[in-house]
Amino acid sequence: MNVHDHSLDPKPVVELLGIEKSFPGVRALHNAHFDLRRGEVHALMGENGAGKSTLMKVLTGVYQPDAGEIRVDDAVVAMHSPQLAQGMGISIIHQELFLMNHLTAAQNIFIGREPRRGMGLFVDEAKMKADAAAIFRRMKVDIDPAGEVGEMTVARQQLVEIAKALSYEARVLVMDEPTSALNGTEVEHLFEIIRDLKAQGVGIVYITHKMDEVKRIADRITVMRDGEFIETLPAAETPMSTVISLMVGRELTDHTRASGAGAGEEVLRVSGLNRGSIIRDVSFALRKGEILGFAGLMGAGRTEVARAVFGADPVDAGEIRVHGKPCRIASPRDAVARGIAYLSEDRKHFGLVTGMSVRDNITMASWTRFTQNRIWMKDGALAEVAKEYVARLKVKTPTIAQETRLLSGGNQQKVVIAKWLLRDCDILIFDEPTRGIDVGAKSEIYEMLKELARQGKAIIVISSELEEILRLSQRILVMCEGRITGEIDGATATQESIMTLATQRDSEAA
Amino acid sequence: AQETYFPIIAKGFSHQFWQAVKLGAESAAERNGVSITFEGPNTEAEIDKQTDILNAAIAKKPQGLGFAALDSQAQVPALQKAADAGIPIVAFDSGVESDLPLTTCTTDNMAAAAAGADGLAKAIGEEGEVAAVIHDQTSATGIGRRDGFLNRLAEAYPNITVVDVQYANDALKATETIKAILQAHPNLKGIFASNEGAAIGLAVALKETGSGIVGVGFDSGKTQKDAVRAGELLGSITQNPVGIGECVVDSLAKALAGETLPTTIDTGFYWYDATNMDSPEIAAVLYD
Amino acid sequence: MTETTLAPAAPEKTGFLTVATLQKAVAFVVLILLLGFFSLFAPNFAQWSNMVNIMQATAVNGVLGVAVTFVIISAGIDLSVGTMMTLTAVIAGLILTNAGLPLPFGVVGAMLFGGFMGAISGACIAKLKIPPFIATLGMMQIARGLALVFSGAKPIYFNDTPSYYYISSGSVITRLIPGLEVPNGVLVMFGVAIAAAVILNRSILGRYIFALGSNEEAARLSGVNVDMWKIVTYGLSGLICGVGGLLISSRLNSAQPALGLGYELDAIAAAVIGGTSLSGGRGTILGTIIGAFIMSVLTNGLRVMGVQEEWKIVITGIIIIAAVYVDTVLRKKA
Amino acid sequence: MTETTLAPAAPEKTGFLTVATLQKAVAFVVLILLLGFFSLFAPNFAQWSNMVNIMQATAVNGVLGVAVTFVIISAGIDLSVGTMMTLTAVIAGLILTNAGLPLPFGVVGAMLFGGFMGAISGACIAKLKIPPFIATLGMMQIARGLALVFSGAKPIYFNDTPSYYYISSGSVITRLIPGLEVPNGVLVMFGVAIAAAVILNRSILGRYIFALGSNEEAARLSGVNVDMWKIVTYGLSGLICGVGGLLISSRLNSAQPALGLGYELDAIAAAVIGGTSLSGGRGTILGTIIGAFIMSVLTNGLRVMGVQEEWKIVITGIIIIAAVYVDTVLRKKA
Ligand SMILES: Nc1ncnc2c1ncn2[C@@H]1O[C@H](COP(=O)(O)OP(=O)(O)OP(=O)(O)O)[C@@H](O)[C@H]1O
Ligand SMILES: Nc1ncnc2c1ncn2[C@@H]1O[C@H](COP(=O)(O)OP(=O)(O)OP(=O)(O)O)[C@@H](O)[C@H]1O
Ligand SMILES: [Mg+2]
Ligand SMILES: [Mg+2]
Repeated sequence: MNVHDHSLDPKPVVELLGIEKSFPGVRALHNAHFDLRRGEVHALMGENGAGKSTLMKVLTGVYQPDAGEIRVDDAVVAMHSPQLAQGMGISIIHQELFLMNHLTAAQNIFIGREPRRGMGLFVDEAKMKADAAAIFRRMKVDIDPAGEVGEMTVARQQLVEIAKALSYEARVLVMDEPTSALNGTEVEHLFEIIRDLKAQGVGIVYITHKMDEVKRIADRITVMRDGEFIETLPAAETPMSTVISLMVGRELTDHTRASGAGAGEEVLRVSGLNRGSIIRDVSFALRKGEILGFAGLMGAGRTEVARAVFGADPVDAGEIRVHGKPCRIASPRDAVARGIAYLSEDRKHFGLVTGMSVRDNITMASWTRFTQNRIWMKDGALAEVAKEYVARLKVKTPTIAQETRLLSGGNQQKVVIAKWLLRDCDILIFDEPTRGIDVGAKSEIYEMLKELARQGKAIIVISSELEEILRLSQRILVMCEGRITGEIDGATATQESIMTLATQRDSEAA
Repeated sequence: AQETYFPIIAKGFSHQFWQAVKLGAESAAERNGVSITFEGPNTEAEIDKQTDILNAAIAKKPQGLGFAALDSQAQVPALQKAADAGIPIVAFDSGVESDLPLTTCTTDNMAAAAAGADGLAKAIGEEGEVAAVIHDQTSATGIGRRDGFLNRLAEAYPNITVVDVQYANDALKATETIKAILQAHPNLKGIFASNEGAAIGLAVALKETGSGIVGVGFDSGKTQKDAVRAGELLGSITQNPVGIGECVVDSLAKALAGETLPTTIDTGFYWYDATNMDSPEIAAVLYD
Repeated sequence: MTETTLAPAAPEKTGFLTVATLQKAVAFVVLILLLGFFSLFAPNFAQWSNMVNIMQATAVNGVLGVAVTFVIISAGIDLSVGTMMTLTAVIAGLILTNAGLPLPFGVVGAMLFGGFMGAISGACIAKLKIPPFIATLGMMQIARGLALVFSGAKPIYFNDTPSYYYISSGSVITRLIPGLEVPNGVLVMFGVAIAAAVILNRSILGRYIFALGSNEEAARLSGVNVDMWKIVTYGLSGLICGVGGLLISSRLNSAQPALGLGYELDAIAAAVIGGTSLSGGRGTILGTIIGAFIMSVLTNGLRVMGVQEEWKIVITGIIIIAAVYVDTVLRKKA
Repeated sequence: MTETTLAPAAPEKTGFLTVATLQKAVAFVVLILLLGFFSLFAPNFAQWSNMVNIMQATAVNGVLGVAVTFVIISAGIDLSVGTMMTLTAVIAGLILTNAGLPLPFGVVGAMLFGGFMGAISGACIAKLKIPPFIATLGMMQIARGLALVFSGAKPIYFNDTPSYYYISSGSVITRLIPGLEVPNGVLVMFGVAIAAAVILNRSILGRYIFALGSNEEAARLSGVNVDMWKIVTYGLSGLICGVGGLLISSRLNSAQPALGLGYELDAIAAAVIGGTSLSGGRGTILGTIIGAFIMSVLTNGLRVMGVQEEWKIVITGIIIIAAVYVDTVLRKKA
């Protein structure tokens, strides 16, 4: 299964030597090394905030290093702009999506280098669409090149980003957590493409927090910690546990699967939820003290159900009972007032107020609890709890006054989680709670979720990682095309049993 | 010795009327060997801005001050400051309700507009429907000209009905307004336009619609003069703005020389049409 | 493994008058409602001659609306369109009357000068990183002041160039189809609109305008020369303001240097009523033209009805809000 | 797991006059530069009486700037501040002169009415989803029209309420410190500014205003009653416009119904020159006050220098752009 090409050209295409980079209050990179050879997949690993994205932004000309050397084909270059990197055949899929929401998929892919006609003044839309369609075919994904990107789910947007990077025909391709929003199928297709690219001699930098992916496609692994280079290892000979201990600096306890025990009274019952063809007759119940997993393929409708229950979107029909009482939830405010929390899958747009501080983001859902006479903010108290949660979740930030947009992706995710933990709702809906979170932090979050369940919270976890669903859930609901196609007990569920239900389409059922 | 300096503060500066006042003031300044500045707010509504202009002018410690108050009462306290500083004040265009100004170089907007009403009424046989387009609903000039026109018609011409009075503050808006009025009132026999912009709009609207109704304008300016000469407009009223400007500076100079001034100096107004506009007396008060 | 589901492909939005565009331009409904209302309640409103009035009254605001639409889609704003129009009119006057050059020089000169001044705004925004609101607010003042300086604060008349009057007020159509009296100014507006729609939807510039408005940072990281295209966008806006300047000065047969302040808000309102989003990335030229028509139908209708000035102002305010509300509601339904 | 790196805590930005705020308000440098320039080149500029002129000329724009700062930080815009000021002045006139009620009724009535009208704008924006630009453009017209309707298009004088004049033009300070003649209007402006800064930085409303301006959707999904807080924000803006209305009408001892158009652009310019970001989420009250001072120093200085009116306009435009440029450059360096 593993693809290890041993006829590698040992001479690096690009080399990063002794890179230093500091931001106000943060030393993001210190003596970082990295090199990439032709036709290899080089995994870059490290905890959240280890400096992986920053290092790659230095390589691709987004940031200028404070010190250090970038070599391309053995020549030192000053990588002063993204365009220059592209010109040298280095392209990148950024961790945070950089898409133009009002443009179509094809327009996004070819932005800046549209095929032209009419003396170069006009865009050849037809050719562009055809070219985009060809890339999507190659990726084996079904995305309409003429569809507006803003209307697509995060997963599809990520696929568009990948298509865009592929379209550059680069010889060095950096993938910064390309699969964080993808499901099994899409990941498989991506791996096929990566194998193709390798065969063509393209060098690939692959950043991920998913260990199984690394195991399957990486040739070499470089581990970073706190902005520093730790070690480069051949992937084939290195057990993942070694990589993990290098990353976090200690051994991780092994994970246990959740048991079906401990569930108490019913706290949430959803019946007959409908919204167009996106949510179709969804009914389920959630009990105190349990973790209910929602599994499904991309676009199955899990997020939509969660948003509907949370009052973020209107529904056509359906009844929601909280603690047995039917209630009308017309807005997130109603939901929060009834003790329902929803952690969005899209932290940048729906989770964080990126321009505000860590303190304000953590406390935002609870501000009303920290006021004097319901008017004046008790900033001291806010700072105190914020510090407490920063410590508890090990959020890596210079101060709680730091703007959240300056945190690394995984640390941003922790801030959003902290927000809902602080709000202390009874019903927690976590949509992709560990997206972009490193292995160490991940198992801590798993433990935390289990602990919350033990304390009597009712938790829904939506995840595209079957591993995660299997590890956490006492019960698993599987969705496909807006319907719930089945329920499996967490103790007996397998990847296969979930996938069977997740692909039970109307046509096949009929 | 220090040069004698008079700030002249008008109600505006970019309109033709105020430019003509400025012209008069400048020529008188040259004649009297004094220096002046000529300022005004953007619109005749910005009374507080005019007060700020006045305050800045007083700060310059001038030897005299010309002031055309946008509001006859509201700016008296600001003028008091000038008087307290011993600065002679000459009011112009319209007066202030106070005896602070040594004199007022004024022009009677009501009477001038009444002359326009007379001209219009005669031309339509003293009966039928007429309308008016006024350049400003709230300024002293706008109100004076509107009421002068309307009152005169109400008093002297019982068979004339005023079917519409609308407001438009530039030539383009006046054009569209007058065309809409013509549309709404097909039996209309005459229109009065209360300043140069409105009169340009009147001329353009009549030309564009090919309507033969009687148009009467106000102020001067090339478009209006050409239209009057060509018979497209019946006639117009002009207020001798150049004369006003001269009067202000001359009066201030006289005051400095110790002369006593009459409480008001009427600079007059003139009705002009194709028949008399080339007479020397009228031609002298018209401007392009 | 199974395929992911594919939603039915959305209709394409490209042309100036495709079904999709029309659907988007729901402002049309508001326009029809207004026309219906005034036809019923304003005597003499529903006559061809008045429709010509309305078209003619739309021309200037429509052209300025088109100018500002480009800028707004790029997530900017242009407050200088009104006074820029005035300044270019003055320039035309200087060229034709003061310098006595032939007509084409005046036309081209006014437009180029507008484009040049617009490009300066664009450079302030792109290179000096001044927010568009401030850069064009400054430019609004600069253009206004320069118009007064260049003209000596006096109107410049075009009496020496009799043909100038025909740019706006002659009627080529009447000569072709006697009886159908549509003034040239209206044709110019439609011409500008069609050219603008083609540029916006088909050209590279149009593509980058949408890209800038959607996510400037993404465009920059993709290698788009963001600064240059911003300058071009504001330059284009200025150039179109030049057309506006020609239209208004031709109609009044004079360049009036004091006019123009406040026209920017009407132009922006036309664009937004027509569905252009002030946060950028979304908008159509057709919508803007309809928006401009809504505003002039409203003004004309209220004038024909003879509604009192103060109430006219109040009603205009209410209808602007209502028009956008209807637009929002219909758009959501569509 | 490794420890989180905790650099020395950055100073927190909360107060009105903390070092951090002052550092942010780099517009201050521009103000000093302008004052220095005019002191050197405009005779009689640097005199206490002229400083009083400048302060007095700043009061109204400063207060309106504060009103619009709240709204802009919440990622909205308020074009109605100018005419809303006028409308509230007229309301004060109706209460005091026409109805003959005692002074406090007029003061409170004007402010409450402003708050009410502002809340209506806010409701249009929050509930009907009208873009703020359009909702407040409509409100600008509505307020202007209503001011004319209520006043009968004539000024309302406050001659029956002699104490009214002291709101703006008396001087409490002179009574306390003879010789130090600072008009009350200036004190009112500073009072409003301090109250506003406290609200913005210390109150839950202020916190929500920043959250709305940074990411409204994230705030909504955190259970924040986004609609209500928007309405409150615009209501507060309207209420502060009420203070502006009192100031201007007290200064002119009359409510002038036609005034106010165009004041909104000055107010917005003051806020932006002071470093408030038009895309929301960033801004300070102190910055706005400094911005307002920059504008009035500029106007006053050019007047005292006796610069020709048309050039004054051009220079003002240039300096507005330059001021924001300096601000941008210094901010980047800071
Ligand atoms: N523009 C910036 N300003 C300030 N600090 C920054 C900036 N960009 C990154 N950092 C900081 O630099 C450090 C490294 O961040 P980086 O994004 O490279 O981490 P990462 O390894 O990619 O983490 P993750 O796995 O969470 O994506 C973090 O502490 C982050 O907060
Ligand atoms: N705003 C929208 N308008 C129209 N369709 C939408 C919208 N948002 C989502 N959809 C569609 O609704 C369906 C369900 O999407 P949803 O995001 O709930 O899926 P999911 O199961 O959470 O998958 P994932 O988050 O992994 O993409 C998809 O087909 C998606 O394309
Ligand atoms: Mg990262
Ligand atoms: Mg999802």
